[in-house]
Amino acid sequence: MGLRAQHSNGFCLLQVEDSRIDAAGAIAFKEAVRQASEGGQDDVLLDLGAVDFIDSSGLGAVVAVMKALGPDRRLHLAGLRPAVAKVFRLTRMDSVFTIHATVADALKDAA
Amino acid sequence: MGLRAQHSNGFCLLQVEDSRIDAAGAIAFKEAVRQASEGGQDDVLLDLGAVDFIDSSGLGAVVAVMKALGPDRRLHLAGLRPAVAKVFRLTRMDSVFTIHATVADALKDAA
Amino acid sequence: MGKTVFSLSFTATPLAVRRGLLAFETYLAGLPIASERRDSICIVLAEALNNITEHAYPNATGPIWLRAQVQGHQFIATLRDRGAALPAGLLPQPGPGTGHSAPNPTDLPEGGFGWHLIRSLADGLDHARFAQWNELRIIFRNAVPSPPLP
Amino acid sequence: MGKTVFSLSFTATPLAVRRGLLAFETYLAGLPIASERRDSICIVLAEALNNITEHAYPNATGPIWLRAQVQGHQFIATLRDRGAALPAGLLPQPGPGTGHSAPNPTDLPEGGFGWHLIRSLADGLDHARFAQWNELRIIFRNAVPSPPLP
Ligand SMILES: Nc1ncnc2c1ncn2[C@@H]1O[C@H](COP(=O)(O)OP(=O)(O)O)[C@@H](O)[C@H]1O
Ligand SMILES: Nc1ncnc2c1ncn2[C@@H]1O[C@H](COP(=O)(O)OP(=O)(O)O)[C@@H](O)[C@H]1O
Repeated sequence: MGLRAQHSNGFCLLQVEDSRIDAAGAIAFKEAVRQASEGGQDDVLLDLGAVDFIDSSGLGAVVAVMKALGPDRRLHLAGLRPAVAKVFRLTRMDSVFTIHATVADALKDAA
Repeated sequence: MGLRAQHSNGFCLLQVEDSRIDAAGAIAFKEAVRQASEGGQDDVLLDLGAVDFIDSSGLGAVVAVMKALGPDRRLHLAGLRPAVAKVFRLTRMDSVFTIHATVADALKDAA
Repeated sequence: MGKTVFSLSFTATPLAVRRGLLAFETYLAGLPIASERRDSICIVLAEALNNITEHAYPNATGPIWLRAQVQGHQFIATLRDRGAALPAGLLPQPGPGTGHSAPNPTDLPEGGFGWHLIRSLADGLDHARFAQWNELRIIFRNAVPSPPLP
Repeated sequence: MGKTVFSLSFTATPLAVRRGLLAFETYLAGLPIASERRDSICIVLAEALNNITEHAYPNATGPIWLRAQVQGHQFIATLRDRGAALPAGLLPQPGPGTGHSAPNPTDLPEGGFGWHLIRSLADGLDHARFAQWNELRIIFRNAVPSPPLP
């Protein structure tokens, strides 16, 4: 699971480098995010701009990641491509996350 | 057929923007190259860096392009990816064209 | 166009499902189906294949056979497996409001969305059990515009 | 892995061949075959499919059926069409030096390379005619390393 981490504007910005978050990769995804965000205090901003497909296992992994961050750190999502946005919308999980159109928007909102 | 044309170092540089030159696209390829190179005097440098597959119809189209340029303009090729290089090698057509590893090499050789 | 039939059989593992879906998506991209609709088809097939891997073959693995084709304006996918029979009641006609309901987002569920997505996006579902095989037929209506592109 | 079977049937047109090859390549990319070898397999299949489109169905079109699978260390592709019978003598055993020879590069040939590429890159070729169908089996030996990846 490719994940590029960087700190910016009070966010721990995690850019997913794989094109799919699916049943075959969900566990590795959770583990990679856990390692990359561990110890910090910043909200996490997950850049999904490179992800063109997510299934319900991937969605479950994103939820698990949010829970693992605990009550004091929020999980923001940005860059949802059409098929990914559709899965969040149909499961109404788009109401649970803070979703930004792009990473730039998220950073601007936070500034 | 996507083809981006540009003049540089005495070359008419044509960058193929499709990933395949195959039986379904060979005629459009010939026509696009003809239009882009027509009227000029410069040698033509065909950048195949974006092409990951060529079949024998595509190879035939490249030969046709060379013939259409006439005796005074040469056809140079650059950026052959592995599957494309293999087709030129197995048919020994790599002996017929001036093949450069990269476009930069071709321009440097000409300078 | 209407005569194109895709079929793939493979062993039910998450990685083989991913690879199978990638080949399927490449096939689908060549059909005259709107990209928004292609996304829906891929989501449904992913969930149906994951269900087979997880629930039809809970302890071991086994074969999956996927077949897809255009039929008039419809796009039809057929999945077969030799695993546990699909529980009765899991398969009402698709559409909102039927079948067991989707998990509540505020409970922060980590699973249970599979059939909800299938029912939301497919236009028709048919299950049959022949001998030791499940066969699930998934129908997407009006997926292919008229007249079909050449 | 060894149980993965890919199959696609479509109408013999250059565009359908391209789309079929794209789906096939995505399937192939999921198999444990070296990329250099995958290229060879794709080149051979492209030429064999183009030959069917151009020569087996010269005036009309018709169905093509492509099937591929791993068998032990071998990768085997089978092509069927309902077109003109393959001319005798076109199909010696593959390898350099057999069959009709490749065009001479200095003649600047624009065609005629198809069978040369097939013979150069395939390890075995088998043709049969059943009823009105051609069946061409193309064998790539030692394509899959031992032991196969999971
Ligand atoms: N193909 C199947 N074979 C047998 N049981 C199944 C199958 N698909 C789903 N089920 C059952 O239906 C339940 C709900 O499935 P689903 O909505 O996909 O959620 P989950 O995310 O748990 O897979 C599963 O927990 C399982 O018990
Ligand atoms: N599948 C086929 N059915 C019938 N005839 C064929 C077939 N494939 C090849 N041929 C014949 O063999 C000749 C050589 O084919 P090939 O080497 O592929 O060159 P070309 O580039 O002309 O297709 C063709 O011109 C054709 O007459």
